[in-house]
Amino acid sequence: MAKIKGAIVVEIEKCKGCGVCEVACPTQVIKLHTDVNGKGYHFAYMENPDACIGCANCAMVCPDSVISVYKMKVEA
Amino acid sequence: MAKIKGAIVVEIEKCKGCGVCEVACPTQVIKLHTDVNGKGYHFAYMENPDACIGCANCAMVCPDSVISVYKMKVEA
Amino acid sequence: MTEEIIIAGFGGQGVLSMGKILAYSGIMQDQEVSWMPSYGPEMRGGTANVTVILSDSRVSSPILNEFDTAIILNQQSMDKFESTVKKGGILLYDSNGITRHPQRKDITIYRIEAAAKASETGNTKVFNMIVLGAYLKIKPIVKLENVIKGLKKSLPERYHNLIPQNEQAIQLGMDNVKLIQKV
Amino acid sequence: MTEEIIIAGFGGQGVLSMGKILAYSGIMQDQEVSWMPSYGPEMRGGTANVTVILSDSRVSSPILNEFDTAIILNQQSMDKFESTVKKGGILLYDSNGITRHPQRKDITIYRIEAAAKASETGNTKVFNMIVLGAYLKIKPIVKLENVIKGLKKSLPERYHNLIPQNEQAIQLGMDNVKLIQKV
Amino acid sequence: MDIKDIIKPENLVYSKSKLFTDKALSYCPGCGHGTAHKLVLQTIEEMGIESETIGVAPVGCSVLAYEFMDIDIQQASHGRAPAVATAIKRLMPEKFVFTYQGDGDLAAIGTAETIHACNRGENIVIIFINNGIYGMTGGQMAPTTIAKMKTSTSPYGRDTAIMGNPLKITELVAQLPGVYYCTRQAVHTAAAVRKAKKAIRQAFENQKLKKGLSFVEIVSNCNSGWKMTPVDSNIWMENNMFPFYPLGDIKVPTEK
Amino acid sequence: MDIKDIIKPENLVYSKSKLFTDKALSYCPGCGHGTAHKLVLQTIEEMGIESETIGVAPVGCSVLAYEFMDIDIQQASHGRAPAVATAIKRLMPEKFVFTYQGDGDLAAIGTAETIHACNRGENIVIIFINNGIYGMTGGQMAPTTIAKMKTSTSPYGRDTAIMGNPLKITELVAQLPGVYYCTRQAVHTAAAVRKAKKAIRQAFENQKLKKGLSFVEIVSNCNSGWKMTPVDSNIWMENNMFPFYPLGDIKVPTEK
Amino acid sequence: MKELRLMKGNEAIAEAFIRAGADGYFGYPITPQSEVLEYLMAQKPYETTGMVVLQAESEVAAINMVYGGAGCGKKVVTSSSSPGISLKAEGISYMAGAELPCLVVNVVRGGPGLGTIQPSQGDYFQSTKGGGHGDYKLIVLAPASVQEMADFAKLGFELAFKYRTPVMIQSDGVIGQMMEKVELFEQMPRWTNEEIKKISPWATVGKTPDRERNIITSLDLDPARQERHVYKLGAKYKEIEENEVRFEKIQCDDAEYIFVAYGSSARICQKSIEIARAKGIKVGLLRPITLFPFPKKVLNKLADQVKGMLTVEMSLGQMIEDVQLAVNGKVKVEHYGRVGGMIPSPDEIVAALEQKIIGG
Amino acid sequence: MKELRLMKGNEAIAEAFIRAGADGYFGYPITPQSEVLEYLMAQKPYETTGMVVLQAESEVAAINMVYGGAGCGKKVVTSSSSPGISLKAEGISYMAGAELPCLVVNVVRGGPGLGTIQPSQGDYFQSTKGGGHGDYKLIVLAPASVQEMADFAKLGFELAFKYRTPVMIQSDGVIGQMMEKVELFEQMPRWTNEEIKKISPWATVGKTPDRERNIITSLDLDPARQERHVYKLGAKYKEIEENEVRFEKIQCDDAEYIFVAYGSSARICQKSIEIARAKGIKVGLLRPITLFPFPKKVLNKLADQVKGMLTVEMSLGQMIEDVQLAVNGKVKVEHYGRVGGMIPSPDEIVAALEQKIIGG
Ligand SMILES: Cc1ncc(C[n+]2csc(CCOP(=O)(O)OP(=O)(O)O)c2C)c(N)n1
Ligand SMILES: Cc1ncc(C[n+]2csc(CCOP(=O)(O)OP(=O)(O)O)c2C)c(N)n1
Ligand code: SF4
Ligand code: SF4
Ligand code: SF4
Ligand code: SF4
Ligand code: SF4
Ligand code: SF4
Ligand SMILES: [Mg+2]
Ligand SMILES: [Mg+2]
Repeated sequence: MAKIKGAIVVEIEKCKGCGVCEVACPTQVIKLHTDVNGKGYHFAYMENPDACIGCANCAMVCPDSVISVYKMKVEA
Repeated sequence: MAKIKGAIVVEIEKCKGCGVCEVACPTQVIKLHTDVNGKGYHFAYMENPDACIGCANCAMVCPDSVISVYKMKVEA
Repeated sequence: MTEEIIIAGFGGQGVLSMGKILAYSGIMQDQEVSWMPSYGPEMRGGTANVTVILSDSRVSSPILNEFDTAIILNQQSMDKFESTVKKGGILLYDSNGITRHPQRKDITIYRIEAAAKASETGNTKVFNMIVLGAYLKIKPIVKLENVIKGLKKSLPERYHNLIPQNEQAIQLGMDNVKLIQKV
Repeated sequence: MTEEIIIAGFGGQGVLSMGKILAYSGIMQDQEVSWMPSYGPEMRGGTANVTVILSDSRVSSPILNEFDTAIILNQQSMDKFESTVKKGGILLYDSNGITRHPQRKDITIYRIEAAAKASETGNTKVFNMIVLGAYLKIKPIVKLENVIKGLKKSLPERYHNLIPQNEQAIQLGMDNVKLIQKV
Repeated sequence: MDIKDIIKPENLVYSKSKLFTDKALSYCPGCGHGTAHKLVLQTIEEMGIESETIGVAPVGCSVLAYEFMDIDIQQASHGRAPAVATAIKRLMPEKFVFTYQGDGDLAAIGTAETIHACNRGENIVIIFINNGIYGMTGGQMAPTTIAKMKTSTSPYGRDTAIMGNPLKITELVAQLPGVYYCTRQAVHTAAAVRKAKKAIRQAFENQKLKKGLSFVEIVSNCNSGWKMTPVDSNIWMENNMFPFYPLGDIKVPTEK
Repeated sequence: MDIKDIIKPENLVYSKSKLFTDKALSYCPGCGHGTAHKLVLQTIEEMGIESETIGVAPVGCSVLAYEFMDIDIQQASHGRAPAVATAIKRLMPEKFVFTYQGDGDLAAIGTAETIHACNRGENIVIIFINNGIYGMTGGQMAPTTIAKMKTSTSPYGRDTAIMGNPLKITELVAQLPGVYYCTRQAVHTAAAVRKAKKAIRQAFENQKLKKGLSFVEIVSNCNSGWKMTPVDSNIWMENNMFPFYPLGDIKVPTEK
Repeated sequence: MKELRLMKGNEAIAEAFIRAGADGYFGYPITPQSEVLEYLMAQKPYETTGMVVLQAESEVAAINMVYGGAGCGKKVVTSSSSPGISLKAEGISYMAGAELPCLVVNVVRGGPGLGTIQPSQGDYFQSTKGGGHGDYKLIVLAPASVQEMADFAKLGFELAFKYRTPVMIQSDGVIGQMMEKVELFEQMPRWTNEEIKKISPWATVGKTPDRERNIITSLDLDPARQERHVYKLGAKYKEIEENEVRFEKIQCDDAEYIFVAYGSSARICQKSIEIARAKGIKVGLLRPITLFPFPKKVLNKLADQVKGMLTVEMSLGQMIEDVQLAVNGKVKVEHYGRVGGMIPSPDEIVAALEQKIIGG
Repeated sequence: MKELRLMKGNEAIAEAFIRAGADGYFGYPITPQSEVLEYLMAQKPYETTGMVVLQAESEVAAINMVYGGAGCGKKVVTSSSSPGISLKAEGISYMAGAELPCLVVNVVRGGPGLGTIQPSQGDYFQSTKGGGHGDYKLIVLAPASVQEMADFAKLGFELAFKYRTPVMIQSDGVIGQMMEKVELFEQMPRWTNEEIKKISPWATVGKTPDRERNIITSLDLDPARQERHVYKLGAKYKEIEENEVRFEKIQCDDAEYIFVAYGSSARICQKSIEIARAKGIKVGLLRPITLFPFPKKVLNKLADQVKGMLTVEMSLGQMIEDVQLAVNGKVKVEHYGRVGGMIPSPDEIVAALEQKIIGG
């Protein structure tokens, strides 16, 4: 069966760690890192990359447009 | 039978001859005079004093408040 | 030659347009002119006046406190402007509505019963042209042909048919002006 | 005696209030003081700094381009203010987030690991008090009792219960400040 | 019977409000401003509040309202009467405060002050004279000038595609919770005068009861600006203004 | 399977609009301004009108919009963006013109310009970011601040009796005939973003068809001004702002 | 041949806007200049040249419309009178800051406040020293005739675009309301979009791929950059002071005294010169045509020649400061003026000269 | 004993409004002075003294609220910063014309236009020469410390009511944002209605039978009457020039050079004096406290003593004109300044003195 797999790329240095993407993700993929970036922000990253379905919800709500979303069909 | 009789007094020198009172009078009492007052206006006067019923319509609409209205009951 | 004129009366008597025609007439014979009106809301039913200057050289001040000629068309203007005529100058007035006639002895005084004449003609709108005629009789500073040209310039095209009747009114004024006092 | 200080770091590190407590402490011992912050929207998540002057005589300019002491709490501030310390003056800094340590040879340099200490105590809010303690250890220009008085003045009444924990933080700072370079 | 027998003090039934000064009104013959002034003064006189009332005059033909009304008045800058009145009322809440404004003043340059005083629900009365034109300055187009109407700045008639639509500011402010009472009246007939008078009275009574803002529009003529005789202007107003600005209450207090 | 296999150019489904400049947004973390910017830029990009579009930035946090949007932009004085846009559009009717304004800018100082541009039916788009506060100047009360909300100039909560009622300017302008399309949206969830995007697209399409003014309100957070975390501010917004400012279309074109 | 007409100053300037190829006029009625908008509305240039004419909801809206239009590289103009100009102060300051070319016409009436609708020159300080906030200057042209009302519309646009700066035409109720004959320059075509791109490459007309985006703003939150910007403005004003001083000297050659007067006062002073010279007083007139840049040098030179100067202004004395700054103590400078809508008469000016300067 | 506090200039002036018995504050937020309204809203004086505090919908509304309040004889005040003050220009001109007492605070930022929020003194011309239209003057007080921010609130009200005129307190971002210790004067009671009737018998508080109606207006359509009114204003400004000049002389006695500077620049110049005197340069400071009336006489006298004067302003040079007018060519006057939110440092001022005056 064809399954949708997704992934996101966060521009770490431009992320402001607002956490809006985290709550927007339907599959709890994203977390804020315990480390900070150069501006002192806890940036977002894929904590559960496998769960990503590439729905782009996170990117849609990211105020700083620092998330790119990738999606592909994979045969399960 | 008791009848209502009215009369008006126009402050001639302050009348601006706008004619608004003339059309407001239900009994066609008022006309604008062919003479003019000191300001050059054809002032209002009672052309048919007998017809006046003291309704004050003329005074109500006079923009310059130059009409005083008097009214009394007379036995016919 | 410079002629400095004040024309004063009620708003609605055509004071401003009479001044304008005079000014245009000056232009038609290559003079320098200025036309400076009183303005503002006090004109609402109140008085209006205009200072017109015709000159062979550049007009300096468009505003004056002395005039060669005063054309006076109501009592308020008489009160205000009689004293502004230069010694030996001219005062032209219409006696309609005048309660106090001019009293100066050092100026020449003319009268034109323009209001009366206008209502005689049945066309009160030509009142100011009658006055203009009277003035031009006294001081023919512009030629009649230039006045007609001026009229054409200052009237919108659609009113040009009225020019003959204005011309007649000017003639009427010329014929009826009366000398009251000469210095 | 006049002490001219710049305190600089991120907005949110308590830079401004640390300066305010210092200024109030000065007042408590009858000094003249001034406190001049950077201000405006660039502070939004950006940098904040404040110039504090304590003096026995009237403070002239509240704005300076040279300081007796610079207290520096992030890299941007290091870049901006290291050079502004007077020759022979003092630079105190927290190395957290610092990528380029101070390089001047003509000033005395101290370090306080206030961020680390604060998170050790589990109360990151006292960060700025640890820094203040370190500073006061180096330059005891105001007495501790006056600092406590200053704290009381600058905190709203409802926070006065927090004063003991601030006092402890100041002590912590005093105990942990390290001399890095002496001139 | 002789007229002299009727004209006796005891028979006097209608005369000039005592709160008029002696100065003759500067308005053009037949202008509704004078009638509107009268109604305001009658109301103040009837309520006996002349010593507690502060008026605010606009910039417009009624800029000189202070010459004619024998009460304390401030003359506000163009459009700002509601702001001026806001401060007067807030600083002296025990007084009665009203503004008297034209349509250019209230609905063009003063739009923000109007909307915000209304929205704050300032406890004042606004008397709004809508004559669809800038009377004072010589008959230019106002926000309220109706479509196709000729004015000195719409000499070929208001072309709404270019010059915008006539603005029903009264309907707008009626939406605001701070506006307690909102009505549109006229003063060109005796019947209209009676109703307008009642509306103004109601507005001042609302203020007495601290109900918030009362807004009384009076659709009026500007015969000079419209270039008509006074009588014709009133007819034109009935035929052309009233269909667009229908008379009547727009917002009335629901409680009683 | 490995993430690297997914992250390939051909699998890219969502990324930053190309019309953003390289400059990092100056907004606070989590601020809706950034999201709103994106939607505007995406729309312009999709319609391919970047070389025909002139934006007007306000005074407010988005004063620097011109730093982030790679299109021609004018920065207007506080509240006057609708007047600025009016002139731009009238002088270049073939271009697309939009304003981007905050609630202080549009609904306080700019009330008159807003109402009159709407009333004239200027063929422009107004994007209105309502965050219930003056973000830029440090969180003062705005006309749109809801009742009881705390701001730096209503530190004990907005007392509507003193400070006036929150102003639903969008409902007001919707009344005006010049406003062709009027809607209220949000950008805090993906679903909201999708709808808001559609609304903005609709607005620009209206302009293309010369339909008059389109007004798109976006209820947004100002977590700095509200003194909350971004995530909390969005929850607070849903619970407190939306009941008073319900999302959805307010005026939709009747023709089709 | 050029056209000759009898026109009011307000009408002449309105007609000149059209002929100068203006793209837009935005205004709000106010006496004594409402004829400008009225004339334009009657002419409907939007049907001929395509010029936009819009009655704004207020002076504030009008000046901001001008900002928007100027930002697009268009020739735009607004006119008003004193209180309306005060309301435009913020917008004018913005335009100076954003370096936008435009014309602002002030047909001055008597202030302060609502004052009077009669002529005045009480806004000299406002125009020349800065009604708005911040360091900026306007080029200020002071027409003294209906002819100059027309001509300065054209000149004003030229200067505005040459220096990317707002230009103020400071007239008054006399010049605006009076009619004189005026020779109108011929209709100039409006600039095409292509021309605008060349003349004003900074204009926001839509960012094409061949260039960076254009931004119109007066803001810079970085003080160092903002300082450079303000210094640049300062340098521009210096350049304007070097290049654009305009004045008229009338009978100055043999003068022992000088009237300094602009606009309608200068007209009246010419009559005063006639009167004074008839009395044997050798007086001339220096008429500043540009109020900024002010004709400092010529005045400083005249100060070496004459015994005294009388400034004649319809104000309590404003331009006198610029005259004093120009002569720097070399010679006595006094002021004579009328205010409140009163207009000085030619002979009272002569009397003032005799009393304050010759006798004083 | 009076109270001692550490406060921002903006807070101190806000507290001083309350203590001076102000009846009302009307304002609109703008950096760098928003703390004024914020402080007042936090203090809620309407619950204590009864003072009204209202956030207006704009600066235009705010100044007109002040007009309304002042017309009732109330002590009212507004504050803003540069662009906001420009918007108030019309209202201020109205108040000057209607002779209404009030306080207007300008915490100046860098212009022109939106400019910057950083400190500046670029609004000197606007305040002293007339931002609004017409012949009028404001009394302009320039505080140089937080203490003076507080004290001038009180003084400002006194002068405003003494002369029935708007008073401007011209501060800047430095003075507004800095904290210093301040000794607060004691709370003064607000005037009762009875007191107001006595102090301001012209106020519109309701026409009682014992007097004629009161009118607040700046309009007079009769030029002769309006002229009398403007002359009366002129006479008042002369009187103010006679009586109300305030300045501070610092180390002038032995000075060979003089800095002329006000507000925060004067603070910085004091540091410059320390530096210069350490180098052996005998320089003093004349600090105008009133920008209008300007301390002309003292400067003219100092011009006899010193070799040169340097005005130090955070502007392109505005006050320098008043200094030049005061010294009337007696001595060299130069300007040094920074703009755009940049603040001159004490030593660059000394360098400027050496270069432009001593060496130049
Ligand atoms: C700031 C300002 N702008 C413009 C004017 C000129 N002006 C005076 S009254 C007026 C309009 C008056 O119209 P409206 O408010 O409708 O009153 P009306 O005269 O029709 O009663 C205008 C534009 C002014 N005095 N001040
Ligand atoms: C004339 C003027 N008044 C006031 C200000 C100060 N000011 C800047 S932004 C702003 C309010 C911004 O609030 P809003 O429009 O809601 O935008 P936000 O920052 O919330 O997005 C104010 C009052 C100014 N710059 N100019
Ligand atoms: S929404 Fe964007 S800025 Fe915020 S945490 Fe996620 S990636 Fe970072
Ligand atoms: S694309 Fe969808 S599933 Fe993947 S991280 Fe983003 S929100 Fe979660
Ligand atoms: S009182 Fe009535 S009847 Fe008498 S004149 Fe007046 S309107 Fe006519
Ligand atoms: S309504 Fe009044 S002013 Fe008009 S004609 Fe009648 S009496 Fe005269
Ligand atoms: S101009 Fe119009 S509104 Fe003004 S007084 Fe005349 S009729 Fe009335
Ligand atoms: S202050 Fe508020 S509106 Fe401004 S950027 Fe921050 S969160 Fe956004
Ligand atoms: Mg009207
Ligand atoms: Mg906001």
